[in-house]
Amino acid sequence: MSREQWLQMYAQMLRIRVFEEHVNELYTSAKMPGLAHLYIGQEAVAVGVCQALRSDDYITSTHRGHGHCLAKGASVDRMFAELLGKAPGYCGGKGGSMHIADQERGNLGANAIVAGSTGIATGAALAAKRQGSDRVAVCFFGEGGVGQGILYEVMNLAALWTLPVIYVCENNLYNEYTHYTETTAGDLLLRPRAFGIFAEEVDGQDVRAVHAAASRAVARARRGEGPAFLLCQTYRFLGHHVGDISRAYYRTKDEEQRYKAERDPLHILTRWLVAERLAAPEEFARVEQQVRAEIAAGLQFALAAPYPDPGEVDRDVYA
Amino acid sequence: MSREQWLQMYAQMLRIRVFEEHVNELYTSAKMPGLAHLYIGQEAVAVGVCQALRSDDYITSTHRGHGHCLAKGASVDRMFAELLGKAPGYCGGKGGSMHIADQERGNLGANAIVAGSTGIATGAALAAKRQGSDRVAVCFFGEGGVGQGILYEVMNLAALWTLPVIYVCENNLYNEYTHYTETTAGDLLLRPRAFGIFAEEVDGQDVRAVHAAASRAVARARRGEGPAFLLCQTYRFLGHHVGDISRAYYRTKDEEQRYKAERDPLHILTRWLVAERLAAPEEFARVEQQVRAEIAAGLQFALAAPYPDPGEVDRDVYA
Amino acid sequence: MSEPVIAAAVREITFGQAVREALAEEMRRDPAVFIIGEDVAEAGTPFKVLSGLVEEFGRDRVIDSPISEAGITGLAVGAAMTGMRPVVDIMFGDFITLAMDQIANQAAKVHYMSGGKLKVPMVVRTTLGATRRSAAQHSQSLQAWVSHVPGLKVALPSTPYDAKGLWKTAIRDDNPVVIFEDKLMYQLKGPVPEGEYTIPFGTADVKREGRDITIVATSSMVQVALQAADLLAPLGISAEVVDPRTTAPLDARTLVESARKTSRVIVMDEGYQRYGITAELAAVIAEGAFHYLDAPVTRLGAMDVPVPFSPVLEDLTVPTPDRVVEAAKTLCGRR
Amino acid sequence: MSEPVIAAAVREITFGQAVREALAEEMRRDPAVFIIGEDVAEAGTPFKVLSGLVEEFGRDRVIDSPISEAGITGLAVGAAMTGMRPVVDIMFGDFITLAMDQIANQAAKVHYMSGGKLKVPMVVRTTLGATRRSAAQHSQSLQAWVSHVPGLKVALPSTPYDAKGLWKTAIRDDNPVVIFEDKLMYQLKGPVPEGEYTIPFGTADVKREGRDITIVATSSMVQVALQAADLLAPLGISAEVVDPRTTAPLDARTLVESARKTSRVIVMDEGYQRYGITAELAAVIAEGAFHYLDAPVTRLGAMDVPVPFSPVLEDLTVPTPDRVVEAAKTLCGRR
Ligand SMILES: Cc1ncc(C[n+]2csc(CCOP(=O)(O)OP(=O)(O)O)c2C)c(N)n1
Ligand SMILES: Cc1ncc(C[n+]2csc(CCOP(=O)(O)OP(=O)(O)O)c2C)c(N)n1
Ligand SMILES: [Mg+2]
Ligand SMILES: [Mg+2]
Repeated sequence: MSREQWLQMYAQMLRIRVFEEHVNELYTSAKMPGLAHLYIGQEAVAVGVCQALRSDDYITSTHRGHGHCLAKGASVDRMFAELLGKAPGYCGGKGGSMHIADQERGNLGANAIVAGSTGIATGAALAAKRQGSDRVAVCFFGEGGVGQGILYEVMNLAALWTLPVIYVCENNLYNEYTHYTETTAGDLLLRPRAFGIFAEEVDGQDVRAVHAAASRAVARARRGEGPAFLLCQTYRFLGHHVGDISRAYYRTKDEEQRYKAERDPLHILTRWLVAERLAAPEEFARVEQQVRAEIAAGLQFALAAPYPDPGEVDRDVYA
Repeated sequence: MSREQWLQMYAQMLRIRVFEEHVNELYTSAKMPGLAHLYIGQEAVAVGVCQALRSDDYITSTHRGHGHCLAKGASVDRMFAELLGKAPGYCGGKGGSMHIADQERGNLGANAIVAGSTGIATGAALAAKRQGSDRVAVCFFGEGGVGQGILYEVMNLAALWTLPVIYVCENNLYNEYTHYTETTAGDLLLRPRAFGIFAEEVDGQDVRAVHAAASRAVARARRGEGPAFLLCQTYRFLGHHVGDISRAYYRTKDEEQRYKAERDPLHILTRWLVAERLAAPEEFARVEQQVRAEIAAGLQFALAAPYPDPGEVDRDVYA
Repeated sequence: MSEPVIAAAVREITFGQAVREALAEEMRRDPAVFIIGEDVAEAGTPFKVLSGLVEEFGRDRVIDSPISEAGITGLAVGAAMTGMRPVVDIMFGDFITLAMDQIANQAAKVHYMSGGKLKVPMVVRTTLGATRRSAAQHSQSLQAWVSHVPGLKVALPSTPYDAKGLWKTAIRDDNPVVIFEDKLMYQLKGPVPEGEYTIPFGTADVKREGRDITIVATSSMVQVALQAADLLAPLGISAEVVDPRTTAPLDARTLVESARKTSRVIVMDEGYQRYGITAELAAVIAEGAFHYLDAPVTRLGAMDVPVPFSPVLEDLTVPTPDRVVEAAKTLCGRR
Repeated sequence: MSEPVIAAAVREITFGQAVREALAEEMRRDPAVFIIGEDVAEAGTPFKVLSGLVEEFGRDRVIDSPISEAGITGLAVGAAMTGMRPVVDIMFGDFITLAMDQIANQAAKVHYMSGGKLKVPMVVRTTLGATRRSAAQHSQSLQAWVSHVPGLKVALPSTPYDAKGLWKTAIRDDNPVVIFEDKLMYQLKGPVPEGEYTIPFGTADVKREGRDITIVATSSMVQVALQAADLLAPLGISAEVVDPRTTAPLDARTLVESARKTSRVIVMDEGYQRYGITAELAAVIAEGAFHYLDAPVTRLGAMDVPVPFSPVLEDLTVPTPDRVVEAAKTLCGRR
């Protein structure tokens, strides 16, 4: 990996961070319809994985999907537009935060059904294989997704047919407002392994670790060696969604503080880059300036954009 | 275990065998409506497990459910009546072969949805625990059931809440007409273990082995030590259902012959009883006479029984 | 059954509070009742409707579950068959899709298939309704599916009063009942007696009497119908608003009687219109009041599109008071 | 689209053969088409409808799956979004309960939610129909559920000819289509051209012309309606039998025109009557032919009970030619 690549990852993580901060602001200032589930704290997972992918590889995403979408290469202006329900949004305003898809970059869509896209990713992998391409499909889901039976059904299919799909489980410790240990029996890694799926645990706050593990899994899949499962240990810094402000009943301020102080994926990367003398603080500042400018412009674009024409309401029901 | 107990198990297995032979005959002579899935070859599983249960313990069963029902204590007359759609049948003729239930003996019902009763058994175990009883619930299902996501959902619940439920997977090698190795990736036993569930493999043709393993699992569950999973290796001697006559396209005559000759659960038990000098061939003959008499009488009862009154058709829709 | 006359001084509480009160009262009355669902305990559900119950009844009776809609529904079926009275909380109505086998093939059929020997006294609690900007997978009103299945009962409370009374009936019913609550109605206030009362299933309620037109509406649409009736009054159109309260069983008689009286009918429901609740209501009324109707029954369901996210689109998909007024004017020959 | 006039000498094949022929032709034409389901390969499904396909197209295109209805449906959605045209075989219609999230929340909505960018050209193939003594979990006709969901198309072929034509249209359609086949109809023979033809969705077919009464019927009920028409003819009642062929889209115009012509209508479907297909058909006809109808539309769906096993009970639950004749005589004032 080159210096430029690390800086690129830093820029991507920062884009997500700043994008999400603006989404939060849109919500608190009542400029955004509905809710949104912010990715802040988990940036290293999406970026580490997507940097290991080609543009024509597929991903599927979740209700907490802005990070995956940006990491796969989406532009912030059309994302903001989608979140605001505007016409130039990625889905013409019809999908919103929980359904952003970006077909051109292989993002088959966020999904508001927990584990609802596990079948889709597996099917995309089947298609890639049948079509003789070496594309892979990545399926992002939260650790709450392991409660859904369909995950086991499709892991079995992927293993049986050696499909190039990588299940990326982001364990941010909470299913909404319930700690995952209250909902998850046994050993998480054994679940994919029971199906003969190669599985690894990885520090989801360390983009280098995520990227390395993802690269291994992707390489295996491209070589035709079948599915893999990455268990990324991570943490969401903010609420389950933008409206989840009072969190004391399910987790402590102290826990949050500790993660923010010690386990921030941006700091972990910059600290390492500085220690290795690969980058100086000024470079981060320069990146940040660019990122902030891009995002400010994107937001402006979206705020100024028109709403969809009312006639859109019954278009696209059928292809 | 006493000599009498072994002979009792022999009698139970033989009852199932002879009952099923009569069902087959009812079908071929066009006296039975619909189809039936015969349990012949798998008798040691139902009997070995149910002999480890109390009458007030629960079981749930499958489309291949006659064996479980008989082993839990049902009488053959009312079972035949149900299979013929007659009024004195266990379900008044409304359920038929695939839905026989026998509430008084804790049989919560056969189920025509593969793995459809896994939730029911788990819920019965929850009820037993909440009610402060030491009842256990046994969930019988074929190895095809491991394809259904709900199994993983409820195994997780059972493990989380230490429920007294025993999942008994009867691996008879085939999901209908497809060999299970074509539908099942990885290691079957690892699947329950991934959820922290105690799991054992057992020779399903040896009623003594099944009974021993089931007794261990039941004892654990009664002591409050939670769920268990028994993988019983078995074989169905006949077709998937009574109409499945030409089986050459999915399994060889040779394989069938081998199992019948070498792995018949009745022979395996009688051979052992004789070798250990616990019983003599005459005793088996005496048991057989009794069993055949009981079954002939039961069948006569059912054939002579009336059909339900037409007015029954819309009764019992609501309690 | 007891439906007391509401005293003038009866206290007002919200729809959400009425649901919680009914559950709390029933849980106090019957130790077999328990609640299971995602984030139902300390969180009290994302809508906070169940807040406080875990503190009173403990975690054995208000059970936070994994995200396993099929699994917890199946578990509830088994528990119900063996002496418990579970309430399964399915956070959004859209998620009943995941539990349809357990609801329609198991819960609904066990009693009949067993020849009446086993029973499944459970309640599936879920939500309906759009215009929360929650998009296509969190906004559906799927009551038509479960209303279609024999063996299930389906309740759709439209006021705090009905919520408490229907809930208590549901919990005491020996059959599987699905209750849909409109997410946007939780803050709606209305009079609710503190005492004990139940509302029998299959009894429609005339929410407003009128002479010129009948508006049959369910759940969320009852409020829309009542607003429309307010707008119609000054135009000289006296609208009767009838709420079936349960779609299964359906009180066809009350609907038909009102239709015979007014000769003009609008039927409303927030589910998709096509093959939805309004089809059955229209068919039942057309049959029962055939010779009395001046015009075909007008159906107002949700537009037959996945619910769009963008507010400017989403608001077009559900019936509004204005659209009801337009339909009523047309039916009454006022245009 | 091309619907050739059927020459007198056209060969007769069974319904099952027509389905297989359509699939084979489409698989030859388009390498993106594949079939996935339980026991679809060597076994050719329990009904043997797909026999021979795996021999021609291989196991990569006729794929035996684990018993994972949700999983294979989800997989098909993803494959369809990325260039394939999957056909998912769900052995019994009762099992779509297990895949409803993938069908209704994913397949049906992807195109709309993505603003028209992604599409899901897949077919869910399943069965309907009772009276096979298969009891409550293998006998349902759940077409009302999927017909209710925007984004899905639903086809219900009633003849070998329609089966082939509708199947070819379904596979070429860029949307998710659910096809229900009546299990008891597989052996039914009828003329089917060898050549290429498709039947456009949303075009009802007048299966028999008549003057006095319209019988609208779907799938299995079309044959029952035709038998009833035969019985009615000698009584001097000329029955027109109209088959919508697809419930979504629905050719309301043809139904309404026939109703306007005859003034008397029976609507039939093998699904549960309550909140079923007959409700929509009745409502649509009552609206479109309001001033032409002599009497309310008569609905004949399945009885609202779980399907009982016992033949003496099961046979009571579905409409029979005799019952149609009774209803027709009543409508025509012949009693
Ligand atoms: C099938 C289903 N059940 C419930 C929900 C409601 N819900 C939305 S997010 C969420 C928790 C998800 O937790 P996890 O998978 O860990 O993802 P995270 O939010 O932590 O990213 C739940 C229960 C849903 N969207 N889908
Ligand atoms: C959910 C579901 N899918 C498909 C079927 C059709 N089916 C009936 S039995 C069977 C095979 C079951 O195999 P297994 O579980 O191994 O049980 P066995 O028949 O071998 O006892 C299938 C696919 C069904 N009944 N339920
Ligand atoms: Mg989480
Ligand atoms: Mg098997």
